[in-house]
Amino acid sequence: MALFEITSEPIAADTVAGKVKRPEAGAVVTFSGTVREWTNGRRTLKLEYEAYRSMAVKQMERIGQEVQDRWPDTRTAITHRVGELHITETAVVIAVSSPHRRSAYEANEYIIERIKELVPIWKKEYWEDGTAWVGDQLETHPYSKGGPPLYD
Amino acid sequence: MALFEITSEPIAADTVAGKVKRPEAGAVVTFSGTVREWTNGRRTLKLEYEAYRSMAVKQMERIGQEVQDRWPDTRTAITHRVGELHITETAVVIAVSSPHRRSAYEANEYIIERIKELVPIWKKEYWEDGTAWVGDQLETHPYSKGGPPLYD
Amino acid sequence: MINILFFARLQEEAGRESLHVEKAGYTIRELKEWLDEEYRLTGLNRTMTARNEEFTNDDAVIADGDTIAFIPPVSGG
Amino acid sequence: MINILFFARLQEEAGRESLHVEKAGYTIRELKEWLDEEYRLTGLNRTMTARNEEFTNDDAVIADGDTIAFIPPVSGG
Repeated sequence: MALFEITSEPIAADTVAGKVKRPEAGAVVTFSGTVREWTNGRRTLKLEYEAYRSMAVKQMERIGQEVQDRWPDTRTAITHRVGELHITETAVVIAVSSPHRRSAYEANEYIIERIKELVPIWKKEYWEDGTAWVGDQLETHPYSKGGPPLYD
Repeated sequence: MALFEITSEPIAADTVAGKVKRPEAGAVVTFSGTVREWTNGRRTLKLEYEAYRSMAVKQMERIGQEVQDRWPDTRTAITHRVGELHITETAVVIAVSSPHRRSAYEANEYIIERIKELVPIWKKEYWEDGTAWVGDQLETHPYSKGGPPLYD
Repeated sequence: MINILFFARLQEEAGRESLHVEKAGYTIRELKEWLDEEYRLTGLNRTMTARNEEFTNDDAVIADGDTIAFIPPVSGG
Repeated sequence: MINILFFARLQEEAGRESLHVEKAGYTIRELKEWLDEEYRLTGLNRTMTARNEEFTNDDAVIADGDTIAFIPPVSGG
């Protein structure tokens, strides 16, 4: 049972949450990122996610380690989907369990922020009026304005 | 499909989350409260939840309305289980969807706080060395130190 | 007639889930005092009260047909 | 020999997923300059680089057998 996974199959949040359940935990917080139809008045028809799979898993494991260091009583699982996704389908599920709920909420929100900085996964938007790789345009968030930290 | 429910059956978080999914929402945050084995060094064998069912549903609807007022772009569903529950079983699931994730996290955490203040559900602990209705002892949290607001 | 509901520890103490009594016109405070004398229920002063499924306070006056529920500190979630 | 990987828009621009070239000893910066000239890849300056699946920087020197991946701004989640 891998805690950090890239898959091309639909994700069930309960499956990911099941990986972190344990007798010591009284709280499980799950985040599901789903495909939204409207963004800034523009309609999305579908998305395509591409990953550098082996590195993406490594980076998710790194994030898991960061979370372990900051919230030692948590347990984390992440599954990210790749391939073609339609409106309301789930792209990512993050599950965090902890004895008391506060750290599960905090760690969960930290993880989604870090995924968006660190994990080599790309989203191509198919709008009604065109396509684009998200994030890969000067007007959005080039790395110069705060990208992932550099590791030597 | 009731958004606010009391049930005596096991709860699947995905079922509750499914009630709030919609094309406008890009985020679904789910909280599952599960039965923890150890609390302050004391071992729980099982729990028993009892509810004033009709009022509990009304109070959950009230909380849903509060959330709607504070985070208008969210949608909320809550299911609480009653009866006998064993370690790692799920007592409550709160699901909140929103276009952007921040309000889903915030609203979700607000809801669990409010449930613990307002919703007439009681938990009886069966420890190795005795039983007690939780919260119903002077040393825990009598209402004089901050209970639910009064409504006339 | 009014309908009184007991839950959790109070239900165990009272040995019953409900009670039908002729107490319309009482305030919640007066009803609590009467229950304390009649049934020796402890800790009613730490107990919230709901009238017809909405929280109310000790000064509220009970009408005929009301359902009064005593709500010990809740512990759901 | 080193192995170069392209993703997302860069993969579309390069028209290929990977490239095997004799560039051991180059820095990442020199490799980017060479790719810019040879393949007209735009925006390499806005692209992160990973060496053997760990983020690295432009001064890093590439060793024989390394896998170098160009990582456009990510957008998972």
